[in-house]
Amino acid sequence: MSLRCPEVTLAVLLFAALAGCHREERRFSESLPASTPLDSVVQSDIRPGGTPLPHQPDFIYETNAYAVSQGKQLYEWFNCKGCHADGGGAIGPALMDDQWIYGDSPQNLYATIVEGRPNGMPSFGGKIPPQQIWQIVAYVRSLAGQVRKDVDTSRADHLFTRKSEQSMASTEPRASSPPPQPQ
Amino acid sequence: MHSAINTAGPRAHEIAELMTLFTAVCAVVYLIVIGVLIWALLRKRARARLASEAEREIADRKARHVITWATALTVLILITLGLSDFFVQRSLFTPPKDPLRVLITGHQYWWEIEYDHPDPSQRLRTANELHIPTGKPVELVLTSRDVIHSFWLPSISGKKDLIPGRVNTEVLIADKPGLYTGQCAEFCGLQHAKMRLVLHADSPEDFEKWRQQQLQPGREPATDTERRGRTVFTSTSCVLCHSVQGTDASATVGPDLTHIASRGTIAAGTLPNTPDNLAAWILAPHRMKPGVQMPATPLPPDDLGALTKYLASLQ
Amino acid sequence: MSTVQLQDKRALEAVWADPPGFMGWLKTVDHKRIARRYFVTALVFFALAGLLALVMRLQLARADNTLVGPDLYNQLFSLHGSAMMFLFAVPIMQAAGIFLVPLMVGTRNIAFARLNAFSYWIYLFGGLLIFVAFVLNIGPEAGWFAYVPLSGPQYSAGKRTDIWAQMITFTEAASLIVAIELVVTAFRLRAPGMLLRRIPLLVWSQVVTSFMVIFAMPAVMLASSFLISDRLVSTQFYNPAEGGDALLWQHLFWFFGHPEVYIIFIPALGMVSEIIATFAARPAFGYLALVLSLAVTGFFAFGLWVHHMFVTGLPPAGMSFFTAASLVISIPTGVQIFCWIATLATGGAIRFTTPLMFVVGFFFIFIIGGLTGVMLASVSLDSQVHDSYFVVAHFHYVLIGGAVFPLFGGFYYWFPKLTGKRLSERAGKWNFWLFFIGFNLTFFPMHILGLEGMTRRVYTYGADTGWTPLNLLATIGSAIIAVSVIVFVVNVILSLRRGAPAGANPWNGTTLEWGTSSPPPSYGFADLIYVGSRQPLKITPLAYVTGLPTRMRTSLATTLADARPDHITPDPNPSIWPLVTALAVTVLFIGSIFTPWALIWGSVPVTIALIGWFWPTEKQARDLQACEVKPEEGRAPRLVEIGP
Amino acid sequence: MNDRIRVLDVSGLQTYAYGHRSLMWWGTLGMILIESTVFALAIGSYFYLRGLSVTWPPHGAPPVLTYGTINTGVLLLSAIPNQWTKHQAERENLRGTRIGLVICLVFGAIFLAIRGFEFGALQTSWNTSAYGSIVWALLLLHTIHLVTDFIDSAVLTVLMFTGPISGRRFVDVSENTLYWWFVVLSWLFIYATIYLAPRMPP
Repeated sequence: MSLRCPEVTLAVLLFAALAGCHREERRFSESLPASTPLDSVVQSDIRPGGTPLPHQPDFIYETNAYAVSQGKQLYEWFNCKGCHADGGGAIGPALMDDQWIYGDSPQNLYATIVEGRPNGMPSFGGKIPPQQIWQIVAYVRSLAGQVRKDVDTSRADHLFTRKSEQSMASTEPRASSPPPQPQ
Repeated sequence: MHSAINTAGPRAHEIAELMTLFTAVCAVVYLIVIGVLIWALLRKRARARLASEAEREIADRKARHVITWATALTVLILITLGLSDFFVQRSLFTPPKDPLRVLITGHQYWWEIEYDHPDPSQRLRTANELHIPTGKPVELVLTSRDVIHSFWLPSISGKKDLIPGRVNTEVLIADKPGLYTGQCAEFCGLQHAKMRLVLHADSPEDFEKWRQQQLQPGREPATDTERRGRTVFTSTSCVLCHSVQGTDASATVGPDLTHIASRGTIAAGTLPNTPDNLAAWILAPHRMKPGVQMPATPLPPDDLGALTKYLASLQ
Repeated sequence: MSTVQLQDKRALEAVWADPPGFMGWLKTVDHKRIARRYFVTALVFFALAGLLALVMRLQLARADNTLVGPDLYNQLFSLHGSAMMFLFAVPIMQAAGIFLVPLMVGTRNIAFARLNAFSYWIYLFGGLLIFVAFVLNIGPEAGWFAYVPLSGPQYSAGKRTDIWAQMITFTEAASLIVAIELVVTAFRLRAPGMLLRRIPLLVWSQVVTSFMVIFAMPAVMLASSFLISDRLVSTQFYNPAEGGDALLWQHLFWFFGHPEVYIIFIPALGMVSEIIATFAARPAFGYLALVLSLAVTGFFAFGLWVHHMFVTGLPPAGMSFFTAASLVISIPTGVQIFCWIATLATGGAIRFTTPLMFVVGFFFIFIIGGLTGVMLASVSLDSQVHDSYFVVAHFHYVLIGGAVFPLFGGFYYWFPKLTGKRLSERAGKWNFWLFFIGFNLTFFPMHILGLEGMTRRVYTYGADTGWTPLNLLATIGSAIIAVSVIVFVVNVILSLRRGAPAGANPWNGTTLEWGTSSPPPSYGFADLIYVGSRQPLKITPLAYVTGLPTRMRTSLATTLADARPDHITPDPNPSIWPLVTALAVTVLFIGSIFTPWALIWGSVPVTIALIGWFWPTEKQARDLQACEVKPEEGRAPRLVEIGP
Repeated sequence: MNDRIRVLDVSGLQTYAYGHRSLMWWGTLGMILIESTVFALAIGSYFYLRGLSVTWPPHGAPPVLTYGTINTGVLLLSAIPNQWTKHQAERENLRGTRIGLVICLVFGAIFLAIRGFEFGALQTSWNTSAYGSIVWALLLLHTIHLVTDFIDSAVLTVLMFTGPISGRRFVDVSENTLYWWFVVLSWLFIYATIYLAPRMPP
């Protein structure tokens, strides 16, 4: 077939294909619905996924590289490292392994951060705005390899303690029992 | 004032003088070269005579002669410009005598300022607005916590980069008291454009008065609304990033707000420091600085009013 | 051998013609078709990057503008810079080399022709990669020189910077390949008689540029590979906490960066020399001075990269060495300008055609850029103007003034040879004046903005800064530049369809490319023209070189020093393998953005494609054996007189 | 005008030549220039990073000498068959060229195998520190050249055994030996950088 002008046809084909692609979107603010889950959360006992949980915003944080990297920064700024170290766990439980005490879904993690948990997990409800909590939730899930590799964060510009989230193997979440209660 | 041409410090003044020297010399060179070019393009009369080989040879020899002189002149000019720059550079890089040392740490989109002092109780932390006494050299010790920034006060001195993992120094000397603005000069991310800073060049007495006032812990709230504002400050998201001396908020992620009201601008020189700007900034910082690290804090109106009053009281 | 006669043009056409249709278009290895393809692609990228600049100018037209947010603005200026430098400037200058060097040295095709086709394809795929990424909102976001740690693993989320760094690998590999081809063509495929002192100045400029490419591009490929590995497999090259250093990136990048801007600028000097020589109706004055200046500029360019880092706090003693080096490099350029002015002064009747007007525009604009460059060379002045709009004005003056103006002049000058049609002079004049005025309106105010403290890469500025009037003026100027580019495109399209047919030598130039028809036949020169002087076409009657076998594609390899015929070298046939290899390499490069294992499994298809490319086909093997003359059986060339 | 045209008849010229007279030699030289710039810059970065650090190597011992030194020996030895193959190719002795190529391949295989152990004996991983990164980068860069040249020679050997033989194929063999010389010489510099430099005081 002799095309009069092959360059033009190639360009047209390319742009047609482009129209169908999904564009990565960066949100600097999150217009959450009026009833933010913040006030509807009840301080109650352990509820690993039992009663209805705060709803997931339409913007899926853990598919967005910018949100996960913000989550990593906040993980450091809000001193989650103080108890959870670099994800390996210190006084707080490890976040990188496949064991989840209070449920591994984003809503469970959100509830854990907002409500706090026994044995020292403080309640950050009201202290961290919802959008940042969702970002931290997305990052914590990426620590355990639940997030797509191309969205994952890479190494940080400080001491190299473990493999970067990107090169960690993704794990199959398993529920595990809560840590022993102190007498 | 924010310009490299009309200056308010001896260092910027020296550089401005050097700039005028360079510009003058270059302008003269430019006019000569362009003049000769236009003459070369438009000379008509000799055109016919150059047809024969002999005349071409003479013309070539003359041209070769002119070019050697022109090149020699170029080399001479470059040497003079080079030497003039060398002397200015030497004076700029001579270390100052017992300067006031100020540690400046660059963050993504704001400046952390700490006045160095051997006695820890005299050390002073502030942000985005730098006060210096006039006439006295101030040595800035520059480093960065995240990416590369560049500290630039055009009217006072040249710029110097703040590089993570390295420590740079820059010297500031202001002659005339006044307000001089500066800007981050190395692209540092989404809000590089609004990472500005303000320099207050005060007379030595004003500076000392300002320093003493800054050393006091945060003022105790006088009225009920201010007291309520403080509880809002220490119970919602402010406490996770900011610190106010004298309260139990002591996070160093964000700027120190102990004397926020004494600063003329907020958000690294983006907004003038008025109560409603403060309220709008707390509610939705991304509307003024999209991509800034401070989150939106959806506070109910009365809490927000109390918080703003409390912050406005922190002189 | 019976009587010696000139080459049979019909036989040559049969051997050298590409297969018809789309497959022929994909398989061609003809340097002229590939050069035309390079020109079209580079100009499309130039137009796209120009549009990005227009949007930037609209955003900056007034204070606190909200037309474009910071994230999109960062992608706009990063892609504008990267596309202009990596996808337009270097490739189009090398494309001029691909088209002109073989014709000017009087050979039939560029050396390693299939490699040339491969270089175009990976250049194209690199360009498409970055523009597609931009459309998908994952374009580059850290500027065209992407300083670490902002472009590092922690502060640049997602795959934006990886894609940018991989685009560099594509375009640098392409330009390295072209550089080797141009050097080998200029050294070993010159027409007999073309001694070193008879080589046209444009060919010298391309040779100097090619050597600069060979020594400069590896630096950026190393730096970008270190960046990709830092981001992908957590190496610590740029991590200050683990022994790395942020300035390692700046040293490696600018060791390439400064030669890069000379790689863009020196071919333009070659074009200026050729255009002035033709329209001043005399050989360029001071041939030796011009060639030596090119070489000295090329060599010195590697010694001044630290003047991009004067404010990073390096030791002052070291910096004054680089101040001196930056001042010294302006001397050879100065000598060249003096020689050109002397050529114009002592030439014959000056014909003010569009190419010469663009060259005059080059003088007016580039010299301002050169002089502001002298200012930037001084450490103390640089501490005030570094990373401000003064620098933006400087490098636009030297790059647009120094490279794009001569390029447009060269385009008007060699368009008849490329397409066989003349570009209209009237539209050319409009194009020139609009470009000249629009350029100065846009970029001269930026000198003042820079001195008033406006820094680079700001997506907006406060109303209190007082910068709005000059920024508005710059935006209007950039609109005028856009109009002039539209005039240029319309001029090209109309001339292609209805332009006046241009003969073999419309400007009666004296270099070899005017010795063949316009557009040149697929085999370039039926009989190679024997070069008797620096202006070969001036010798009448012309002496020819004949006797190259016509059973297969062949060229004449000549010795380096005095271009004596050395041996007959076969030229590659059209082949689909360069495209297949380019696709395999693209899969490997894009795959290695996402996983390091792509280097392993990705290299298998590349190896297979390369074997397919290298393996001789039956017909090739038979032709080679038929025409083969062993070194010991070779007979020396004979000078013969043949009658009509 | 029917006067006579002066013409240079080159029809009897040879169609291929060895050494620097062949175009491929110049192409290989261009490739060698590029790759030696890459190696020079990588070694420059190594010493740049070393200049910044207090202790070098920062933690752990320098690479174990044994495998690296053995490999250097094997590499220098492989220069002999390499040169012999070049000699055979330029005398167009098909049998000699085939034997030479096979011997070179065997040397290449041995070298590649030992290189595997070398990677293990580096005493550092690529992500622990800048030292580890640059050492792995240097070794990996050289290994890539080794692998490409090994596959290149393998394809050439297969062609010399099966493919249509013509004078130009002997030129290709002789060029390939030139590229092998580059792989050998560049390794000496990298060996000195990786293995000897950390053992010497700064």
